[in-house]
Amino acid sequence: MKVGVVVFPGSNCDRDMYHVLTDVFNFDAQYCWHEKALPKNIDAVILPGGFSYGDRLRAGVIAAHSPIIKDVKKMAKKGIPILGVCNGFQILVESGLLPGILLKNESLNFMCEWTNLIVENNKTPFTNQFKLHEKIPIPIANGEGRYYVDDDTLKQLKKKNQIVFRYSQVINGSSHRIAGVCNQEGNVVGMMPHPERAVESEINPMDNKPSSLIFESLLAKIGVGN
Amino acid sequence: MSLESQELAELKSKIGRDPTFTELQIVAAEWSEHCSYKSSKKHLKMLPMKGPLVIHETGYDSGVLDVGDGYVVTAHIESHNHPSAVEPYGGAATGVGGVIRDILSTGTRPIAIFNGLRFGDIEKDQQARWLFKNAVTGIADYGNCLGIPTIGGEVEFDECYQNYALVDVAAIGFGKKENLIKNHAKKDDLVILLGGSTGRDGIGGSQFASDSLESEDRSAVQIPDPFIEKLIIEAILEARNEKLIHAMKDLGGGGLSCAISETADALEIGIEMDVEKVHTRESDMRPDEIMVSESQERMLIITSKAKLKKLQEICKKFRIACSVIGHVTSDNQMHVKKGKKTFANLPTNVVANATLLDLPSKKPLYLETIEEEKKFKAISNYSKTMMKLLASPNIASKIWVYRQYDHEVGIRTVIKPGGDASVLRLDNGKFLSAKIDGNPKQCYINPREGAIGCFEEACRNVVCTGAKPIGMLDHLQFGNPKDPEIFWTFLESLKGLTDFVKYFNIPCVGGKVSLYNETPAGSIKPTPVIGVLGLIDKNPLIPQKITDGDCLVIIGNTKNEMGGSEYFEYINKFIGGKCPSVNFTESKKNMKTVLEIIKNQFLKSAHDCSKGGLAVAVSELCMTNQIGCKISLEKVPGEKLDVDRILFSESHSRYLLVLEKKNLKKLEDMLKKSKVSFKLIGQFRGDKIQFNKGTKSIVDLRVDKAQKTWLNSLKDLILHG
Amino acid sequence: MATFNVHVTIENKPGISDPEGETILNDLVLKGTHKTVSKIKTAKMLKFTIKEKDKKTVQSKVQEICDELRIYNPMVSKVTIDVFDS
Amino acid sequence: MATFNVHVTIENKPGISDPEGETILNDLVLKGTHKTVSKIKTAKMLKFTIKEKDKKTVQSKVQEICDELRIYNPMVSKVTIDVFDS
Ligand SMILES: Nc1ncnc2c1ncn2[C@@H]1O[C@H](COP(=O)(O)OP(=O)(O)O)[C@@H](O)[C@H]1O
Ligand SMILES: [Mg+2]
Repeated sequence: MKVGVVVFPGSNCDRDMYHVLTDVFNFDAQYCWHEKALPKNIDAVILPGGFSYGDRLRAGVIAAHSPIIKDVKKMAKKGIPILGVCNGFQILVESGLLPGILLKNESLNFMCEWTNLIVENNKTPFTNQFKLHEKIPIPIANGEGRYYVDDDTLKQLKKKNQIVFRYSQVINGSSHRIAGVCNQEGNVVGMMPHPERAVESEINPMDNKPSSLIFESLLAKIGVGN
Repeated sequence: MSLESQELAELKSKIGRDPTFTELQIVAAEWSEHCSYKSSKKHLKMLPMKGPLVIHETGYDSGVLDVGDGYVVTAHIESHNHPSAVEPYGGAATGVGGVIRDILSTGTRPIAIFNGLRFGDIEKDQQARWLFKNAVTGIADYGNCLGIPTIGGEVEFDECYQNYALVDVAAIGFGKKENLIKNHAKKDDLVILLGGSTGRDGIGGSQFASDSLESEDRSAVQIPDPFIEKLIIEAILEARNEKLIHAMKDLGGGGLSCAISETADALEIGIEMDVEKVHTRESDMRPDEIMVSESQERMLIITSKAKLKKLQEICKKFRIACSVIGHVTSDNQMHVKKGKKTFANLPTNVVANATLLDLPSKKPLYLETIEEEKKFKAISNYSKTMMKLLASPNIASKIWVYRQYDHEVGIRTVIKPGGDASVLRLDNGKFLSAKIDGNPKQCYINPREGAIGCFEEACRNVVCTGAKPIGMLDHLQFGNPKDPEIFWTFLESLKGLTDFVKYFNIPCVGGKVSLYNETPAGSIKPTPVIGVLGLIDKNPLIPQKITDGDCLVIIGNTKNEMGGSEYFEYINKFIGGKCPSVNFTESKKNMKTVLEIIKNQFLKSAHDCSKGGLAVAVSELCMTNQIGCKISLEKVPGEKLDVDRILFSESHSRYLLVLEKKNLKKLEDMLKKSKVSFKLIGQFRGDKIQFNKGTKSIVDLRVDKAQKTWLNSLKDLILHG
Repeated sequence: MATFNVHVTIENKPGISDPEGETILNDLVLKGTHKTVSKIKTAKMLKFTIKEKDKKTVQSKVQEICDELRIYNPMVSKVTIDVFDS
Repeated sequence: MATFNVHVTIENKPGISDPEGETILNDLVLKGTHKTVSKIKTAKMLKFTIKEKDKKTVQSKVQEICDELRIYNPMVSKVTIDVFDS
C-alpha cells in the first residue's frame, strides 16, 4: 500500500517521516515533489513538517498554492486518508481542507518541547487504534502553532466531532487547547505535534507506544504490502 | 578596504607592477586577518591535527572523522562576532548559515548545530539583553528553518563583553565516506556560482571582522535567508549523489575573492572569470564590489562541461540561481574580467598566501598579582547564597534558549539539551556526543590553565554520556593581536591546548581564530571555546530518573581553586584567585574510569562538576529529577577546605555518579581498582537539597523552590528586565 | 500604463488578540518612561509596485490578488489597500 | 491632551535585501495570473494609540520610544512615523 510524502521547497521533516513509514512500519512510502501530480494509485498522503517557502507571509500559505494541492484535494474528496503534521497541518488549513488557522504562539517564540495529547476522536484513519481520551506523550516544535477558530466554528467542530487531539494543558493559547482537527468526513487530519519524532523508543524519553498507534491506525485502515 | 603600506609594497614586488584598483580590493579582502590568519597561522601549526580517525582532503574547511562502517562525521566552528554586535539577529543567523556551508562543502549533510553565546551583564545592561534575545532568535529562525537541530551550546555573561557579542556556532555533518567531495579540477572545467544573488550587503565584512568595532560599518550587515540555504543544501546533496561536483567551496568572508583564490591555490589551477556572469541583486555593481561582496548563501562549484546541464536542472528544481562565471585554466592565475576587459590578473598563490607575521608577545602585567585573594565577608546563610547562584544568569537553566531551537528535527537526538553533552544516533548504530565549552573568567586569570580547563570540561561533558573523545575543535577569540600582552595570552592558550591534545591524543580537527575582539572599554577576556566530539560504540548513558535511596558518588579531588568561579565573581564580585588547573594524569585516569564504568551499564546517570562547583552540580541533579538529597561535605575528597570552598570550588576532573544502592559495592570495587580518588558523599531522598558538615546543616533548600528559580530566572530577566 | 505603489496592510480583525502588540506595550513601552501610550497593535505591510492603467484598476487588481492568493486570512485578519502614484 | 493614532512602519533600508518580499512575489504572486506586479517589499507596522498635547510632541515621543527601546535596528531598518488625529 502506497503512502505519499509530499515535499515542498523547505519541507524538512520529510525524511524523518519517510524513515518512520518505511523502516519502522514497513509502509511502501514515496516522496512526492510538490510540482508533480500525485501518483494515481496512492492509498494515503502525508504532508510533513518543515518551513515550506521559509514560512513567508504565513506558515503554509504559499505551499497551499502548489500544483500538488489540487491532487490532494481530489484525494481528500475520494476519502483517502490524508495527514498533515506541523507545517503540513498549516498547509491543509491554508488550502481550505481543514478549518481554522494557526497563529503565532502566545509566547511569541518557537517552542520545542514534550507535551501530552488527549485523543478526542478515535474514528479517523489515524486514530482508530486509540481508546477515547488516551494520552499521547509527544513533542511539539513550532512557532506558529496556536490553533484558532471563532466560537461558531468551534461549536461546529464539537458537534461534528472534528476535534481529534487536545493538549492536556494550556501550552500555546490554542482555542479550546486544540492540537489537531479533521474534516467533517474524518479522512483529512491535521496535527501540530510530531508523531514521527515519538515512535522510536531510542529518541522518546517517555513512552513511544501511544504515538505508534497513529501509524498503526493507518495500517489498520489501509493494510500493508500488496 | 585597504592594505597597509608594507603590504602594498610587498604585493607590488611580488607581481612586479602596480596593482589595479580591483586587484587591491581582492588582495585586501584575502589578506585580512579573518581570511589569511596572518597573525596566528605560524603558531597554529603547533596543534596536532592528525589521528587514526582523521581524514585529510584538499581544500576542506571542516574536519573529517572516520566513524566506521563507511561513514564519516564532519565538524567545524565559526564565529560571527562583529556582525552580531551590531545586528544580533542577522549576525547570529548568518553565522549559522556560514558554518553549515562549510559542512556542506565536504559533501556531507549537516545534522547538528551548536551555539556559544557571550554578552555583557544582562542584569544591568539593557543593550546586552537586547543583543542576547535577538541573537537567540536569529539562531532559532535560521536553524529551525533549515531543519537542522540545534542540540547544544552554552551561554555566558561577563562585563568584558559590554556592548559586544561573541556568537560562536559549530556544526556537525554526517555522510558516507564514498560521498566525500574529493576536490579536483582540470583545464576547461566550469566554475559555477550557485545560490543567492550577489549584492552590496556585506561588502567589507572580513575587513570589518578584522577591525575593532569603532567604525560601525553599515555595509557589513547581512540579511539571512535560511530558505534559500535550505534549498542549496538539498540541491547540492542531490548534485553530490549524481556525482556532478568536482570541487566545491562555500563563500564566506572575503566573498568571491577568497573562494576563487583559495580554491585555485589549493587545486593548483588558474581560474578565469567574468563578473558580468555573476547574478547580482543590484545592476550597477563594480567588479571589485562583486569580488568582495559577502552576500550570504552562495556556493562555488567546479564541474565539467558535460555535467552542466544536469546541475542546472537540479538548481531549477530547487528554484535557485546558478551561473557559470568562469572556467579553469592551467596558468595558476586568478583572472577577473568584465566582458572582454581585464580587471585583475594575479598569481593565485600570491593572493591566497599573505605574508605571515610573527608578532611580539609579552606576559601581561596584571597576571603578576591576579592570584592574590581578598578577604571576603563570611556567608551567614548558605541556602540564600545557593538561591542567588541558581538564579544567576550564568548558572540558571538555559531552557529559555534551547526551547526555541528545534533540537529534535532529523530524529537523531537521543540525549537532548539540558544535561551535559547531547547525543545523536548515527546510521551505523553508533552514537555521537558533542559539547562546546568556554570559560573566559578562568582564561583571564590564567590563559593557559583556563584553556586547558575548557578542553577538559568539554571532554567531561562528553564522557558523562559514555563517549570517548575523538576530536576537538578550537575557536580562539582574543583582542587586538598587535598588543603584545594580548598576543601572549593567545599563545599561552594555544600552548595549553596543544599540550592537552598531545597528552590525550585527541586531535584538533578544525578551528577558527577571531582577533580584534575589542569593545569600547577595551579588549575582551581571552575566550577560547572548545568543542569536543565523542563516539559511543553501543550504549549511551541516557540519564534515568533518580529515585529514593539512590547513591551519589564523586570522583576527583576538590581543591582550593576559586579563581574565576561564580562564587568569587558573582557572589563576591571579585576577579582573581587561583585558576583551577588540570592534572593530566589524574584527568586521564578519571576519564578512563568513568567510561569503563558507564560501559558496565549500572549507572543511573553521570554529571560533571563545573560552573558553581559541587553545590550547583548536585542541585542540578536534584532539580531535574525533582528529588532531594543529603550530602556530607566532610566526605568530599581533596584538600581540607572551608565549606564555601568545598561547595563552590570549580576544580576540574570531577564527576558525579548516581546509582542504585545495590550497585554500590560493584562501583567501589571498580573505582578502587583503578585507583581514582572517590567517595560516597550522599543519598537522594525527600524534597530538600541538604549539605551538611558533620552534624551541622550548611544548606537546606526545598527542591521545588530551587527548581522554579533556576528554570525561570533567565526568562524572567529577558522578558521583564 | 503607469506605475503605482500600493500599501497592503494586514491586521487583526477587531476581537482577535494581538499578543505581540501587547508584549511590546507592557514589557517594553510601559516599563520605560513613556506612559502616555495606551495601545499598540501590530500589522504587516506589503508594498507592491504594479503597472496598470489607473488607480481604480490597481485597487481592484490588488484586492483580487489578496483574496485569491490569501495574502490575508479572512478568519482573523482584514486588509487595507492604499494606492499611491509612483 | 488629545489622543492620536500613530503608524510606525519599519522596513529594510534601501539596498538591503528583503527575502520575504521576494518569495511572496516570485513564488506566490507571479505564479498566479497577475503579472503586472514588479516588486513586493515587506514592512512591519505598529499602530500606537497615544495621548499627548500635539502632533509634534507625538512625533518626537514615538521616535524616542522606537530608538530607546530598539523597536527597530537602525543598522538594517528605517522607520517612518505617521501621526493621525484619532
Ligand atoms: N545556547 C545554547 N543552545 C543550546 N543549548 C544550550 C545552550 N546553552 C546551554 N545549553 C544546554 O544546556 C545544558 C547546560 O549547559 P552548560 O551549563 O553549558 O553545561 P555544562 O556546564 O555541562 O557545560 C547543556 O545541555 C547545553 O547544551
Ligand atoms: Mg556539564
